[in-house]
Amino acid sequence: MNISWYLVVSALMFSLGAVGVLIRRNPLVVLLCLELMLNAGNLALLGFARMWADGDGQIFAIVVMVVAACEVAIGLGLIVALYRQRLPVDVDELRELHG
Amino acid sequence: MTPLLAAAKVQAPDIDWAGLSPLLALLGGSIIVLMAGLLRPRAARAHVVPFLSVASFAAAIGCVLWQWDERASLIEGALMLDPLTLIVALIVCVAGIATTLIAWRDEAAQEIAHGEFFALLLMSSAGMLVLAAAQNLVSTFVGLELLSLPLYILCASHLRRASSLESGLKYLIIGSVGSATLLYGFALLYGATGATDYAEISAQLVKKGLSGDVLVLTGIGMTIVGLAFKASLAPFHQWTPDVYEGAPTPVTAFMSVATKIAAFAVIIRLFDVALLPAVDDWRPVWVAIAVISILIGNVGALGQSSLKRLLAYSSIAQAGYVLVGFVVVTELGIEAVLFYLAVYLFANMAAFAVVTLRERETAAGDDLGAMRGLGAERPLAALAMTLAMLSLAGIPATAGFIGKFRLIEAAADGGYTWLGIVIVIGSMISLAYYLPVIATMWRDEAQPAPIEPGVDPGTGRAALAGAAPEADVAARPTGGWETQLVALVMGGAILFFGIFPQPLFDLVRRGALGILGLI
Amino acid sequence: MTIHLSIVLWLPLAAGLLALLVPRAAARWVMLAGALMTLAYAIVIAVDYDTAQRGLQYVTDETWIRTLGIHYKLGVGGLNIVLLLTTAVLFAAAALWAALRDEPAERPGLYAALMGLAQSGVMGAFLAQDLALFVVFFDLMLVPFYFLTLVWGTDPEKRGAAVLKLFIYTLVGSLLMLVGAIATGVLAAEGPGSVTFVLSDLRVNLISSGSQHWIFLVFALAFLIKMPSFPFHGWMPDGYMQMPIAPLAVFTAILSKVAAYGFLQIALPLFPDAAVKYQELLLLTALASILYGSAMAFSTTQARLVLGYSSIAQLGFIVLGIFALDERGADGALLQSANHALVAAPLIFVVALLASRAGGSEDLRDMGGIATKAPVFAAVFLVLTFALLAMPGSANFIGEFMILLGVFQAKTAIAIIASLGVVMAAVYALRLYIRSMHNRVGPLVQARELSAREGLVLVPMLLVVLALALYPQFALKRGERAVAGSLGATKVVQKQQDLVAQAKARAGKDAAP
Amino acid sequence: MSLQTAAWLVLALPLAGSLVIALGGRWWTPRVAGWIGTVAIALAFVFAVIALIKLQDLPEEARVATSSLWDLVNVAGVRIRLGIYVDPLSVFMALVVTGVSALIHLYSVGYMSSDRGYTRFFAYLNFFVFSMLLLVLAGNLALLIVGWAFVGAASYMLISYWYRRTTATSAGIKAFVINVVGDVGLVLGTFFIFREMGVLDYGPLFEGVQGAFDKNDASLVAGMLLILVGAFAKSAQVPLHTWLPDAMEGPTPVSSLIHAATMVTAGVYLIGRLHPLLEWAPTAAAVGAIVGAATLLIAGTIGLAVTDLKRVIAYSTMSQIGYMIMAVSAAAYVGGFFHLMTHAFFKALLFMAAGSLISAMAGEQSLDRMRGFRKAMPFTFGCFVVGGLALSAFPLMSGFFSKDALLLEIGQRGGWYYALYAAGYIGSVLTVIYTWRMIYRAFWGEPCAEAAELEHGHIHHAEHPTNPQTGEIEDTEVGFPGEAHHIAEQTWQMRLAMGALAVLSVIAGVLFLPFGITEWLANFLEPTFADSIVEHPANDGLEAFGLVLTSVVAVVFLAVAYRIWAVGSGRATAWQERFPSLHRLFVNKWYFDELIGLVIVRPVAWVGHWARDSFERIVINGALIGGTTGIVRAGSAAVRALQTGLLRSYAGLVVIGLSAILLYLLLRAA
Amino acid sequence: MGFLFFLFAIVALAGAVGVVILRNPFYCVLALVVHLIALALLFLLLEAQFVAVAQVVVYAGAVMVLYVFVVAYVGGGDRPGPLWRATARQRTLAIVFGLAVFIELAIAILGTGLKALDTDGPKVTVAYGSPAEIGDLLLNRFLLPFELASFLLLLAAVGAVALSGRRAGIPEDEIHAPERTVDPTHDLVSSPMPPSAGSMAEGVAGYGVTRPLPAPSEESPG
Repeated sequence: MNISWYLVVSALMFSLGAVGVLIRRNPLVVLLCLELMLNAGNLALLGFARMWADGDGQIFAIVVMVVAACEVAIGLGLIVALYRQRLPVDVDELRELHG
Repeated sequence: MTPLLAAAKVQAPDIDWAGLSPLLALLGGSIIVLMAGLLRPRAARAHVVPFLSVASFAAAIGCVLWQWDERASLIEGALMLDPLTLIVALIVCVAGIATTLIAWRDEAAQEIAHGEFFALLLMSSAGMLVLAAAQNLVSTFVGLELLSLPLYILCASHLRRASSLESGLKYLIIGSVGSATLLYGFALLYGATGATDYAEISAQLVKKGLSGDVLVLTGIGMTIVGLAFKASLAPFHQWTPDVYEGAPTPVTAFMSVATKIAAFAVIIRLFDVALLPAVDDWRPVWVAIAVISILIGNVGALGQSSLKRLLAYSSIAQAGYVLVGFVVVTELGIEAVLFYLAVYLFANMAAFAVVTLRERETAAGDDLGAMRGLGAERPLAALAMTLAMLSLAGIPATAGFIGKFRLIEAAADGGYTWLGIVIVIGSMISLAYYLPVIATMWRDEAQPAPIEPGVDPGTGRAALAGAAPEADVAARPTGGWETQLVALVMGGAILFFGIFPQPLFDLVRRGALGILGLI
Repeated sequence: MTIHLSIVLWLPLAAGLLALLVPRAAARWVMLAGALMTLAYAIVIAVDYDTAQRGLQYVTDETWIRTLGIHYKLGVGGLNIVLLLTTAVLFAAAALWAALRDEPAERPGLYAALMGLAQSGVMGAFLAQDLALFVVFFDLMLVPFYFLTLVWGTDPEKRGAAVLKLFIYTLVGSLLMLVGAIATGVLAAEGPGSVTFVLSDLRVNLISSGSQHWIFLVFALAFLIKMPSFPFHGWMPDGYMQMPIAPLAVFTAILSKVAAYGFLQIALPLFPDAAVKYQELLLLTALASILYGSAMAFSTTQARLVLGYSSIAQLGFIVLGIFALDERGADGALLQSANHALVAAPLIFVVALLASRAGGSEDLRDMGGIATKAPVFAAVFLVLTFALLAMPGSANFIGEFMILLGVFQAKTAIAIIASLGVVMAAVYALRLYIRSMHNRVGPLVQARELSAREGLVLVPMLLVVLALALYPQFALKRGERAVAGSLGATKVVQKQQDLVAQAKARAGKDAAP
Repeated sequence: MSLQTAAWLVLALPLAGSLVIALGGRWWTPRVAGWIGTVAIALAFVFAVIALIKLQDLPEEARVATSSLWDLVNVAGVRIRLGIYVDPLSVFMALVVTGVSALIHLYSVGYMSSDRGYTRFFAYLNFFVFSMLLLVLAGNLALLIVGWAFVGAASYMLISYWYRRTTATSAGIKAFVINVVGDVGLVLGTFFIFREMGVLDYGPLFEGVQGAFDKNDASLVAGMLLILVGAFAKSAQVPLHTWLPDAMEGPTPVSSLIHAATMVTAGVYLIGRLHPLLEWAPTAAAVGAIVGAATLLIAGTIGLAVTDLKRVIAYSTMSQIGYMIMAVSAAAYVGGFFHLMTHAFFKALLFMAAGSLISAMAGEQSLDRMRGFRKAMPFTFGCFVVGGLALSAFPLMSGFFSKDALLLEIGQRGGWYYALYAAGYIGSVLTVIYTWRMIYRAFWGEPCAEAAELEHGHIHHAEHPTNPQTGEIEDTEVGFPGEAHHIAEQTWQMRLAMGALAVLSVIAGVLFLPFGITEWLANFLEPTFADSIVEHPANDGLEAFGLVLTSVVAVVFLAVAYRIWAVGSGRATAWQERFPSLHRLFVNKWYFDELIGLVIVRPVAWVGHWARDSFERIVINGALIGGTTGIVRAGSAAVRALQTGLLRSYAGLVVIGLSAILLYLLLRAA
Repeated sequence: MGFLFFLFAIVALAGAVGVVILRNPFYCVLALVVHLIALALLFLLLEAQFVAVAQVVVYAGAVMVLYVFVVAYVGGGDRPGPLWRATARQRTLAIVFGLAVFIELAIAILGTGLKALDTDGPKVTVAYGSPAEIGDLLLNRFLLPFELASFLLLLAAVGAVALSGRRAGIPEDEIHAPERTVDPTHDLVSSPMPPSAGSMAEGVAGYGVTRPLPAPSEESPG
């Protein structure tokens, strides 16, 4: 299969993730969408790595995976903290800070 | 035993421990601080931990000075030990020490526990070092995350304050969008060139004649967005005011200074080294971002009553100014960027120190009203704040003026004099919000109500019992001498370097060496 | 290489800082001592100044910021010696005023420090022989006035906004000028690393004509705003109304002159092509200032604003003289700078004294009839009024005479229109005098004679005005050579243009048959 | 003592007197101040006489001396010396000025003695004399302008001497401003001349003018016209004369000294002084002569209609100065200056007498209220008659000879100058009528209440002192105008001064009698005007005709006036009803004030108010400041409106920014 | 290969769409798991065996479990009702600009001059993507990122614990203290959170099980 196909898929994933971030109000789901965006990056990396037959991209992908995991962990921690402060788990209601 | 494993044994990477020492000091420090946070006595936690944090930063500074004249590529070319790295390290560590001092008595540190708070601070600083020194995309990305993730936590560290949590979550989500965009940009760059090392990317761009290729340009575009986001440049700035306002003030101080420095270091490295062949393509974008940042930052800060918010917008504008030094792509420009960032450190740290001081002393929180009567009550702190504001506005006899001078000179030298004019137009607008701060301090004798026990100083609402141990004490709260010390030292530095800037120039002079030599 | 100028430059600030440390009661006197010592030092320098010698004297030249190529270069020459002296006199008067009247009641130490900073700033702007240093002082001198107005301004409700407007408005020009100055240094440099801002070097390495144009315009804008000149005077009414008296006196008197001095010291020698090109523009601006300032001055009822608007008109004359691009005009402008400073400051004090006799009101409608019980006051005021309206016999007349003569040589029509300003000056100046001193007693007036303390401030200044009236050549002689030097470059440009025009005409004539 | 020293002393003494009186302030009792002033001027007169003697010692062709103290200006080719220029003309003027001034000072010592501003008055008066002498003796155009402006200032200070009167202060400012207009004209005129010649000193100026300019060169004409504007303003020539009647707000000695005898003749002096230039610009000279002629006619007609005693004399002054201006512009120098001198005597006398009369009326100046003072004030009446006869050129009085000489010299030039000559005689008719109208109305007929009171040896006092112009009650708190009134009959200083002037008014004609009987004055002034390029061909027939005509006019119209105002009543009214529009024109002073108001004052005031009320608000504050801040504010509002606090909108902006940047880069690549 | 690619790609994209559009967060998580597995298969097609395995183990395994727990603890989907007037418009805008980004990326990918993109990639050795090669790279060339990644994990652990774990649960004495409401505008007092949240059922059902959905509130956030 052409590498371009993989990349188009990854681009679509990236855009879907971005749209998700824009339209979802539950931070949990927003985090999931962020995972989508990062995974899109990973797919692109691996596609290019295949194209160049190069290991760098794969390493990069692994690192990204770690990063994604860390982000998720922290994000979930934050959500739990919010929840325990009886704050709404809804990004649209988090707008005490504005202006 | 496969042949591969055998091969792995043979190839042990060469590690220059001396060169890595600043980074190691910070990372090691963070572990030690984390452990010290487990100490039983509360006093030990409250004072030993920050002390250790200061010691770690000091050790890192010591290492930086030790390695001052060195120049080396570390760990298989992952990092570069050069003047730029060292200068950034120095600035970050100074910011770290200042932040530690400001945070010494901070509620947020207590809330999330001292060990964690300061360890995260150290880790974030380490991330900045990595970012500044990174020589390939992978290191850069890891450094960026190492910088960002602790900050997400630190922003939310005042766990019982809704605004703190809100800022943490906002920062995390928007930051991750930025990271993902950056990653995708990196992926495209990697894809186009087949390389992750900066030097190699540059070489490939030239070799393959790719500098105008859509794939590369798209990669560059996404990279710009990701980095602009980290440096809080408009139009990717919107998280900044909210996060700065909501985060605990010491964290805001650190973010506003250190993050920016690291972000600019990586922008310089990435664009002036790896992407230099495509300079004509990306420069207009950065120029536009600079102009938009200057205008939006200054305009947005007008009429803000929250000082932190005001400083947040101001930091957007300041980042715009700094960017002008970068877009000319000259050594002079890089030097101007570094000088300005150093100066910016003084001004912002002084300002945030005073804001923290008043947050703890008055019930007005970070509202402008908290500054009332400061001139009469604490003339020295007021003087420091005044100098900070004047420096940010770029009034002579402050370091900020010299910084702007250098930036404009760089712009003029690089043929972008009109950007110099944009800078001063921004400065003019900025006077309209910096000066009222000064006016409030010196004009009104009446002081805001002192903090009442049991009231949350951030929100003015009743605080949770036990949430703020100081608040339980009936005595009039004080801002802490450490905080005031930071304000005074930084204020003094503003004045000193405003009059005798030469030492600072000598310090940053070599910062640009070797960056642009790779063309 | 001497240290004298550094001493005279920083002495006021040092005294001001000292005043911060001494007990409240002593602070004003420390300020006064500082101002008087500065004055004495300035007089010594002026006496010792060798009028026969060409070029700068007492030069101090140290590298200040090596990286930026900025030198700490000070020097006195024909352009600034008299203005330096004037500055010292005015600040001494302001300090005397504050000390004798126990102004201000609150935080005198801070007041003294700020006044000291202001004086050092103004003197620095006059003494600086480095473009960047000039810009630094030009901006810096404004800062203390911000605080002075902020803390001690007239109306607690309005002063904050007014001074903000003043500060931003005037800095608009200054900051643009900063860009212009830097661009000048960079463009004049032969290569990176050789950037210098020393004026004497920049005068030799002129920048290209194209760059001169915009840089000249930003400099001109900065100077015109600072003066202020029509139509950039929007900050003036509010700022003047809110500023405390002693700072206002020095502000209106001397800060505006820094701008005029800047034209001669910087704009003309460094940007001669542009100066010639924009001569008409500047002349018309000046003309508009004269007419508009005068018209406003005789229609406002606020005594301070009469002086404020009259300053616009007077500064218009000064600009007119400078942009005659003729030695006579520029000589006159330089003289007039000193004259107007020496007249405007005591008049500000007079307005304060009038207000103190009119129930605190500065509205002319509340005044009147003060002269009867205060003949000495009336006499002092009258002499100052005559000086303000450039009555022949005053040095102001000599100044305006030279200015108009210069303009007349260059642009006759403009000189004739500008002379309307002289007539209008008579109207507004006398109106101010008559409506406060003469006519029926105003509703709020409680007339009383000049007290000894008040006289101690006004009379010495009056004597200086009279002395200069008798011997204006004192200032003219010192300025003559330096003014000629300042105009030298523009003269060359004009001559070249004339030659080109002649050649063209000749070519045209040849082509015609 | 050298000539120069004497001249400097003439200049220095009044200045010293002024300073001593002013700085002494309250230490001087009023009398002392008055005497200091008088003595200073008297001494100045003495030194002027010494200067005259010294000057006569010099050979005729070198009868000029200069001296300077220091350079006021000496840069860039401009040199202004603080120097004097002593020649017959300036000495002549100095003599007239100091002489008349001394007498008027003496008069004032008595007249003003109850006024509490006494010391101030004499300080001003001395300062005025100093200024006038500075004007006269100045050695260059710049210094002349200084003196010129100083007399204007002194005039202003003295006009608004009773400064609690709004009428006085506004008259003062009017006088000053019109004088400044003149100053400006003078300055600009000087520029025109300086541009070509590069000098300001008289000597080189007079010698070089023919080399520097072509005859009637446009630039020279322009310059001289502007200088004439200065002369017109100072000498109250149309249309710059409107300040002079208002200047009568000043105390009467001031009117006498400044607004009759000396200052207003400065224009005549100026033209005489600059005659080498003016003769080289005949167009300008013609304009001067025509304006002078117009003024003498216009002022004469107005003098017929006004009823304020001092204003009648003021218009008469204007008219007489019109003669002089006409004369000197037409190169009739000797006649002009001769008339200047005699006019100084008799006009000062008339004003002094009028002052005495006004005192008797307790400050009232309207002729309508005066009647029959002949018996009550014999001395004053006598002086009035002498002055009136001289003014109306009654045969053998000084005014007869001077006016005759003046008109003769004009007539001698022939051509269109005959028109001026005729105008002069028409003016003579008017002069006689308005002079005797005034005298008959005040002194003939039934004594009015005040006169009757005075006949009983008691000077009238109004219950409340009022401003004669507006009738509003005076603000007497300040002590001026003084409570007591002084009339010549009771005050010896006044009598002495008036007596001396009366004698001079009668006999001064001997200095220059027709048909060459005496030519002292002509001989004396000869060195100054020797360089005149205008010919005055002798014309004995014309001379004889003039003498006869002058005499006839004086006698006949004196009688006519007697018929109208002294004998019958109602005849004046009948004339008025017969020519109502003409009467209205004269009463309203040819509407000059209204015209100037319409053309200059109102537009300027409108511009001022427009600037204040509209332009400043709309353009300066609105557009320039408000516009800028408005844009910034709007930007601020927009930025803050975008900052909704909604996370998703922030992310949205990131995506929008991203797509925008990518779009740009893609377009760039394409 | 083509067929497999399309299959996996469609599944992966379907998973992604599911994440974005499914209302219940629990289902979103499940959709993501599907997506991740499909993605791992795509990785395999790209010869990145090690990454593919790591993806399944780390992501679909560990991380998703964490998610499920949190979803269960916190619960809740997008609450209905427009809290912000422009929500609908925002959705349109989001889709428009998301599409724009996609189109731009697609143009970049398809329009590039890089010829290699239109190939299946060069032939690769067996070692490519194998644990050995990965390990070699990680321990040599990418030692620093590798070490730092470990640090990142440490910090994530510390952070997650600090944020959520330190004071386990809400202290009993605070539960009934009404003044603890952080922001009165959130109207939380009237609909208190369940004190014992955390059952899987709750998580799956969102608001549905233990309490009814709160009525769309009229509150208008400042």
